[in-house]
This record gives sequence, structure tokens and C-alpha cells, in this order.
Amino acid sequence: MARPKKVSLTEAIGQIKDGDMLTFGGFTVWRRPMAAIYELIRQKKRNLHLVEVNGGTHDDMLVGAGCVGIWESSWCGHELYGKLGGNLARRIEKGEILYEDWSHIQVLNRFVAGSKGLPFMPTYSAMGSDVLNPDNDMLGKAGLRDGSNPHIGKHKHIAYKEPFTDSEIILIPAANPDWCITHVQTVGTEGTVRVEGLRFSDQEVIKASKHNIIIAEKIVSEDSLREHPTRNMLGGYLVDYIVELPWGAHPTGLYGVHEPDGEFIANFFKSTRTQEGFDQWADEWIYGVKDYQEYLDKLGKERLQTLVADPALGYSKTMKRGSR
Amino acid sequence: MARPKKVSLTEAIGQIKDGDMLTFGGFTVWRRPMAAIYELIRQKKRNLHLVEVNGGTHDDMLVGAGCVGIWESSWCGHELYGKLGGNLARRIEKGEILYEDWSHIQVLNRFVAGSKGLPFMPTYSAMGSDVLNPDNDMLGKAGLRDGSNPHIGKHKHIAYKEPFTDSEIILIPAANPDWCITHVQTVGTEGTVRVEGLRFSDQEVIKASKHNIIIAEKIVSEDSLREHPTRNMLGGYLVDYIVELPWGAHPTGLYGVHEPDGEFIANFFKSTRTQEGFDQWADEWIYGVKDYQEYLDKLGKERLQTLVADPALGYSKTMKRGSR
Amino acid sequence: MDSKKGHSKPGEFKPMDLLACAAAREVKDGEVVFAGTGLPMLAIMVAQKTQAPTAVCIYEAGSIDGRPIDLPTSVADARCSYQAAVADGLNDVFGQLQSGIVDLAYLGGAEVDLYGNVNTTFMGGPTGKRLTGSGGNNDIHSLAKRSVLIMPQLGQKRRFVEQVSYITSPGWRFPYGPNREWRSKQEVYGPAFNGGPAAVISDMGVYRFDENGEMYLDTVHPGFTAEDCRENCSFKLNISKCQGETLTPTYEELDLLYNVIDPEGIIMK
Amino acid sequence: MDSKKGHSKPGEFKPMDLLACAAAREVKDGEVVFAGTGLPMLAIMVAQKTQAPTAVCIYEAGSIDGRPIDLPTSVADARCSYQAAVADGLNDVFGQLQSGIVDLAYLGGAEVDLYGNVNTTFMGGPTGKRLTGSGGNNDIHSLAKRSVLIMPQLGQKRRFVEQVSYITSPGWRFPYGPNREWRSKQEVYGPAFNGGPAAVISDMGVYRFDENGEMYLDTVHPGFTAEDCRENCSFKLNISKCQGETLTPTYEELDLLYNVIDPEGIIMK
Repeated sequence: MARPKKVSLTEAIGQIKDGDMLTFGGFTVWRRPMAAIYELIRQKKRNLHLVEVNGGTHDDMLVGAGCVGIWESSWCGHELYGKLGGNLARRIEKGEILYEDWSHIQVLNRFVAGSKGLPFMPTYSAMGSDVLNPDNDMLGKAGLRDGSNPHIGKHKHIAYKEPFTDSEIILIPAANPDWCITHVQTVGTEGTVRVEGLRFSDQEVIKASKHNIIIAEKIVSEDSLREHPTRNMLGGYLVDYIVELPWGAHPTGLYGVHEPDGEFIANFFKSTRTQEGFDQWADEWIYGVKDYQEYLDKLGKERLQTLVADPALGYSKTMKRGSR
Repeated sequence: MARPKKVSLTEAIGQIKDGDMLTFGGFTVWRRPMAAIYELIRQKKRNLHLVEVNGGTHDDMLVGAGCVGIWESSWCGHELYGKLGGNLARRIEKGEILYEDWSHIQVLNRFVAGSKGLPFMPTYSAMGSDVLNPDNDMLGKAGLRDGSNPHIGKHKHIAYKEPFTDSEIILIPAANPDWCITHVQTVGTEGTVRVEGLRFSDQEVIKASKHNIIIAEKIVSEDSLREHPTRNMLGGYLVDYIVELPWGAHPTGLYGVHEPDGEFIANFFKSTRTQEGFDQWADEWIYGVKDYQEYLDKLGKERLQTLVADPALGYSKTMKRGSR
Repeated sequence: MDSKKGHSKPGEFKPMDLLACAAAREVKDGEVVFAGTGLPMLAIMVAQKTQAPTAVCIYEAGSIDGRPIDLPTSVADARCSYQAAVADGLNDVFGQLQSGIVDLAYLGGAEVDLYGNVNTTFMGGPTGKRLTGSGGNNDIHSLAKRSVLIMPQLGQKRRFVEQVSYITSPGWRFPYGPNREWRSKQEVYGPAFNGGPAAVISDMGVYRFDENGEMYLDTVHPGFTAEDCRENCSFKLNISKCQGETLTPTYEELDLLYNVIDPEGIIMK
Repeated sequence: MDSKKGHSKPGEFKPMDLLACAAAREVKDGEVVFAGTGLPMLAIMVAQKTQAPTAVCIYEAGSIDGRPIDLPTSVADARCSYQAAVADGLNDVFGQLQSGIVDLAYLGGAEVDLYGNVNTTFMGGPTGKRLTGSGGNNDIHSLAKRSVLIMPQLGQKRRFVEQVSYITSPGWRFPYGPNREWRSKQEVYGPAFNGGPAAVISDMGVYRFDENGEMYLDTVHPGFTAEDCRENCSFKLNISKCQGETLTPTYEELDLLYNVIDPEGIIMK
């Protein structure tokens, strides 16, 4: 049926298997499906293969919790709230995780290709960068580019002397994750998705993925969204599951709804200096609460209230941000 | 300066030179820059090289008036108002025009590549079609694929055994026209462009083109458009000239503003059975009027009024369309 | 059974009604359908109002899952976008088509051949009569899982030919590569193979394709014989698998066509 | 001359003020600028409020030509989209970047080398300290006509090196191809060559690149000597072309930074 199923977060995340390839909507610390991240950790998913346009607080948590076998992306950090992904950096330095570095355009193009049913996309970007140095083809060096894993291209890239200008261009293989999880402001009862503010690379990651979970701040009537179809991003036939979960993006930000919780992210980042630090943090904020509602209760209404955005501006005018 | 110049239609079209490569926004008989078409004909442009995602009433007129040296597209017709481009068909049958056929995806991809600074795009579409038969590489057979014309790819296509799946895919060369002319509902005083309704392939053709002329039903304040940046299509730094010209898309349709003038198009189509028929039609409707205002006066307010759309629906509820 | 579900008798429907209704029956509920201007629009709308209420219709100009209350007259008509899920553009919908999500597509053509190759470019080949060109016909035929061709046939046997004079849109078998050898679509398309022509529906019968990708008569419309169908083909049509008569439109379908979908009489004149 | 246009004296500005203002001066009016989080945002906003009122700023998360009234803290911040011309996404803006329309880009890095190669991935190479990775640094550096690097330098000579330990983003010369031969960017990029690193602006001086793509000192910030700059580099910096002192911030620029652009004290603490 070309209509998604409305389920609980637990049920949606329960469909994801160990070893699956995952990606997420959003951008760095904006509009990330954090409730789903906590639930993936609680359900003890293992050996996940993340491929992301860019990382952020969400994937560094998954890495810290030992859920991730392979991390592929262009970046991991917390914007101004933490200068890198602490768990990821530590595990890379210790050789505890497989990783593959890409440039932003390269990994975006993996999804553009995937979303259009193409095996690759060409790009001029990053010629001369060490991300294309064969010494840094980490999945290749791990023997994973033998064609047996449908999620891992036979080549990290191909330098192709293309026949129209006789110059070299780089071909980057498509990515088609098993799952994409995206947090949005609104979804209709039949699955029509509307994003307010920047769409980042949501359309590309969603269309490239075999299955989609949409977590919405609010499920609204289809008709109300269909009054303005040019403002919608996606039809329900591309969505498998919809979940309604207000504040499900905390501590990342959600345009027009709430700011990122910078203090929360900064504290998380501080905890990731050591595995023990992260484990302690996770005991408090993930394992120590039964579900997302308990997490929100623990944060408290007052804290959340300080993050609320002015819908007209898209952000908060009252939140204290700087030294003055 | 990253801001367009506001000019008259005559001045904007005056910038276009004989032999230039042109494309247009819109789709078949919708949102075509018809006033610009009439002005191109009046200014007696010659040897234009058209490359279009799809043709329609507008390009068949240019062909009939002898403005076009090369026509490249996937289609030419008038939807329900005329089953093919009469001038184009006649000139092709008589060998009076150079043409190159593409599939819709192929020619769209030429602009996608052009808009992204890529030399080609890959596609699986049309393998097995005679559009890829070397016998039908018309520009190649005319000796124009020698690399001397920057608008004509050295190959119509390349069948490439790509290394990620070891299967064949088709590479189609980029198109970067000298000019794109697009009619839209609104443009801001600094050139921000908003399209209501479907965007068709406007973003791709505009971004692939070296210069852009935007003809708007109405020039409005920048601030009003910038209140909702997610609804805008283009920033003014990509636009060279803006022209304000209400009804400038007639006889094609404009979402939310007016319907196509089906009777007008059907009469035009009938005239194109012979060159003499078209010439007579053009004498009346193009050469016989001084400018677009005189053309609108000749049509008369009453006729235009019957085409006016209900802005809430996007189309007219009152126009007589069928037999009942 | 509700009498509305009853099938009309010869004389109670026109050839075009049967064409539209036979086409509508090709859609299964929940499928994603690509449709072009004209009869295809009627077919998908009948299907959505009968057996396939959650089928999604995509028009190549960019509207997705519209719920028109007035019949559109082109795929870019503002009516296509009414209550649509998304209204964007060609790069979106053609990208989705290539990604393999389109279950069924409705197309027309000037010529069709034994293997389902379609011609909309030149009648009589590149030196013959010029038509509109491919438009999306080629892409949709290339990339949809199943395509359904809607074609006039009666008295026009030159439209049903052994080999089209110009392959605009590839069927199950076609000449390919520098040596123009006949190859199967599956072999040529490799990982991008999604399917191919599933049916041709004319004003005389419903045709399908066998395991060799060759057209055969599946059902014959009331008032015609299998022999009539064969006589209106330029090649020797396989009529050995004919299952009998095409089901006539139901009274409900006729009501939908004339009173609900096209009350203005734009196509159902 | 308006006293606001007068240049401040040492003691009247902080090192970061000079960094931001020197960076701002790289923009010409009407240019299209790509900027990242932090100091680059201040630089483009100062430029737009002084010599480059029609310069267009694009942020890689997708906002185009915003007119923020509150300083954004990341490129995806809702504040970036305020009164923007367009707010879409990465595929749009990276496509435009690759098409060659970006005149100037502001970037940061952990290490820069003699040829303008930048490292934001591993300090000390792939076995060293892991950083954030490329993000858009690589793409923007690869494809903008001119890129301006903003880097701390004083007491951190390991950031200015002869050869970066990992090339995240290619400069004017780099090892390329299976044999890792040193090649020029222009040669490797061919028709896609748009330009390369134009300047490095540190807390000590402004550096540019000569016709061989090698870094040299252009101006030295007040309070430092050319020798100081050289001592804070791990390679033998060319100081022979130094033109003198970097212009200090004007009073107008300082007022803009502290009272107009960042009154909250987010970056200008």
C-alpha cells in the first residue's frame, strides 16, 4: 500500500536489524532524529553501517554506544558546542571502528546517485585531496570492496578521463541505505511530509533509502498540507513508518520550533573525552530513562521552554547566547 | 554587480545575437515567455540554436519565422490544441533545419550537468531507442561535432561500461546555453524570483545558462518575497535582466493567473500547415502589431478576461472547456 | 452484487469508454502510476475511484498524487496539482522514475511493434512524416516496471507493425550497439532493468507479451473477433492465447467517466 | 574623511578584530561569497555593511543571500535564512559552487602549507589526532575562484607547515595520481579550474600566493615584525615581498562588529 503505517517509536526502530546501513535527515546539530538515536542505543543495535552527508551529535552518540561498525561521512562535530565528535575521534585513533572519509559534495553525490537509480555521480571536487588517496581507502584496505556487500562500492572512486572534454573527473559510487530516519515539523495522516526552513539534503537521503521512518513534531490532516503542494517535500508512498513525537529532535534544533540545546550538547561533548565519561553520560540520559517521555520529563518543562523559537522568525529572540 | 538590470523587453531581447544558443523556462504550453518570442521574431534574430527540455507553441513560432538554425529537444507540440509543431515538422521533412532528438530525461540531464558545472550526466534511459542510433546523430552527420562549437558536444552520447556494476550506461553531454528566457509570476526589485505552481525544469535551465532574462507578471518588493525564502526559486545574482510584462505568457498558461488560450493556439496550429499559412498568421499577430501592448489591445480585454484563473484553485472554474 | 458493479451491454458504451475502463483495470491498489495527457488521465482516475483508491499518480511535469476535481487537459495543467502531495518539477519525478519506483505507466504512440517498441517521432522513419518526438514516452517506457500502451487500431493496421520505422521507446527486444544486433531489454539494461511493456489496449482488444517479449491477443473487445484483431495488424498476430471477450465497462465506471471525472465532456464528448 | 572611516590605533582593537576586518576587505562589491561558521560570518557581514553592499553570501546548508539581524552560530542556523533570497539545501548550493559562480570563500583549518593545502582531518596524518573531517572545506577550497583561510598562528607554528600531514583540501600544488607526482591544480582540474587559495589571514599577518603557488607574507599585523611571522612558520616563509603593516580596523568596523553584528558577544566576547 502506498501509505505509511503510524507506529510507536519503539516499533519503528524495532524494524531495523543489526548490520543495516543507516542514514539520517538534518544537518550537523539541526533537525536530527535524536529520540530515534536514543532508542537505537536502548535496543542495542550492533554493527550498523552509517553513511551520512555530515555527522553530528547523533552519530557520535551511536558510535560511543558501540552501535556502529562502519562510519562513512564528510564530518563529525557539534558546531560551536563541541569541536569534533569525541567518541568517533577516539575510536578512530584506537582503530576500534572502520571509517571512510569523503568530501561534502562526494558523499552528497552518493545519495544523489542513489536517489536517481544511478550507479555513480561525477564531480570535480576534491581532486588532489587525501580522501582520494588509495592509502586512505579504508574499506578497500579492510577487504570490503570485493563486491560481496551491496552497500560497499567495488571502488571508492574512479578517476575517469571523460570523453567530452578529455579531462579527468571523479566518479563516486551511489549509496542506497536500508533505512533513513528523518525528523520533520509536520507529516500528514497519509504520509505527506513538510519541512519548514532549510531542507538540507533530506530529499536526497530519503529518496536514496530503501525504507523511511519519518518522525514528526506533529501529525496533521492531509488536506491541510495538500492545500499547498509546492511547500511539501515528499509523498507518503515513499514513507514506511510515521511516528508523532514532539521535541523528538532535542538536543538538536528544529527551525521554527526550538533552538539546539547548546549546553546539553556541550556537556555531552565534554563527557566524550573518555569512553568511561560517555558511558556515565549514557547511563544518566539514555539507559537511565525508560523512554523518550521520561527523558523529556527529566529535562523539565522549564528547560525546554527556554529553547522555544519565535515561529515568525524561526528562532528564539530571548535565549541567552553570548557574553553580553 | 550581483543585481539584475530592469529594462524594457526590446532592450533585453536586443542583447541576444544571431547564432546564440537559447533555452526557455516553462513546459509545453505553460508559462512560456511568449512576448519575448514575438520580440525575437520582430528583431529578426537568425540562426538561433535552441536546446529545450521540451518545445511548444513558442519554439514552433520561432522555427516558422526562420529564426532557428538548430533545434534540439525531446518534443514539440501544443498539447490538446495541436498535435505537433507544424512549422518544425514541415522544415524537418523538407530538410530546412538541423535538428537533434533526445528523450526527456536525456535533454533534462544536459541541463542538470550544465547547471552543476559537469561535462556530462549518466542515465539508463532510452537504451535501445533510435535517438541513440548513430544514424540519427544529426549534428554529427552535419560535421558539427568536431569540438569547434562549444555548444555542441564532441559526442551525442557515450555508451560507457561503468566500473561499479560493470554494466552499460549512457553519458549525455552538458548544455550551457548563452541565454535562458523565463516567464514567472513575480520577481523582486533585486531579482529574487518566485514561481507559483510547478517549477518544471526552470531551475536547471536557468542555472545552466550563461545569461538570464526574467519576465515577470509583476515586479514586487524584495522584502515581501524574502519573508518566505523557502518559496523562492532563484536569487537575483543569477539574473541579468528583469522585465515587467503582465500577460507576457499569452497564449500559454500561467498558474494562478490565467489559462492557456486554447482557441488562439489551435488557430495558430492550423495556420502552420503551410509556410504561407504561418506567414499570414505572423503578419497579423506579430509583424502587424508594433509591440506587445498593441498585441494585447488587439486581443481585447474581454477575451483575456475569459482566461483569468481563480487564484485559490490556480485555474479557471468558469471557462468553457468541453462539449457539455 | 450492487447493480452499479454490473457490466454494461454492447450498445450501452462507446469504444472509448471500453478503452478507458480496460486501461483502468491494469492498476492495482497502492501502485505508483505515471500517466500522460488524455485517456491515461481518465484511466488512472477511474482506477483510483474503484479498485485502487490508494494508487498514486505522478505526472511528468512534476505533480505527485494530485486529487483533481476538474479534469486536467495536460500534465502541466494547474488541475493536476490540486490537493497534490507534492508539486515540484521534472528532475524530481524523472529521478524517481529512474530509481525504479514506478509500477505502471500509461502511454500512447503512433506505431507499436511485435516487441512493444513504440514510435512517436517519425511515421515511416526519419525521412517520413514528422511527429512530436519522444517527450517522456521513451523514458517512461524504458524505466517503468510495466507500461500500458493505449492506441487506436481499427482500420489503422499500419499502427500495429512487425517492426516500428523508428524506435522512440524501447520494448522487449530491439537492435542495440554498434552492430545493431537484436538484444533483449533485460540484457541491455542490466541492473537498471525494471520491466517493460505489459499491455497494449486498443479499440479492438487487449494485447500482452509472452516470455519471448512477443505480442499476443489476450482478450478481444465485444463486437470483434480474434481474426478481426489479426486483420488489423501488419504482422501475423498470435491469437492462440486469446482468453475471450474483454469485460465491458460497469455502470459505475460509465457513471464515473461521464458524470464525475469528465462532466464537462472534454474527452468523453 | 568621516572620522568613522579612520583607522584605530594599537591598543584600541583586539587581535580577533583585526582578523575579521582584514578578512572582510577581501570581498569586492557584487561578489558571491561562500562562508563557514564563526569568524567568516563576521567578515562577510562587515564587508556587506561597508565596501560590498551587494555581495551575496551563500551558506553551505542551503541559505542564499540572507540578511541576518542576529548573528548565526552555524551555517544551518535559522538566523541564516532571515530575509534570504532562497532557502533550499546542499544540492542547490554545492551545484552552484561547482558551476563556478563562487567568487570568494572563507575557510578555516588546523594546518596550512606552503602551497595552500589545508588539513582539517588528521593532525599528524592518519595515525595522528582525529579532527572533524572535511565537511565542505575540501569542496569549497577545490571549486571557489578565491579562497581565504582564517587561521590562528601565534605560538602555533605547527599549523603553518611545509607540507600538511593530510591534504583535506587541495591548494595550488599537491601530489596527484597513482604515482603521487606533484602537479599544479590548474593542470589537474583542467576545464573545471576556477582558481585557488588567495590569502591566509592569521593573527600575525596576511599571506598570499605567488605565481608558483607558494605562500609569502603580504602585510604584517601591527605589533609584529616579518621575522616574527617567519618564526611562527615551520617552513622558511618568503618575507621579501612584504608591503608593510596590515591596515587596522576602522572605528566604523569596530562599531559594526561589537554593536551591530555581534551585540550579544557570541564571537566578539
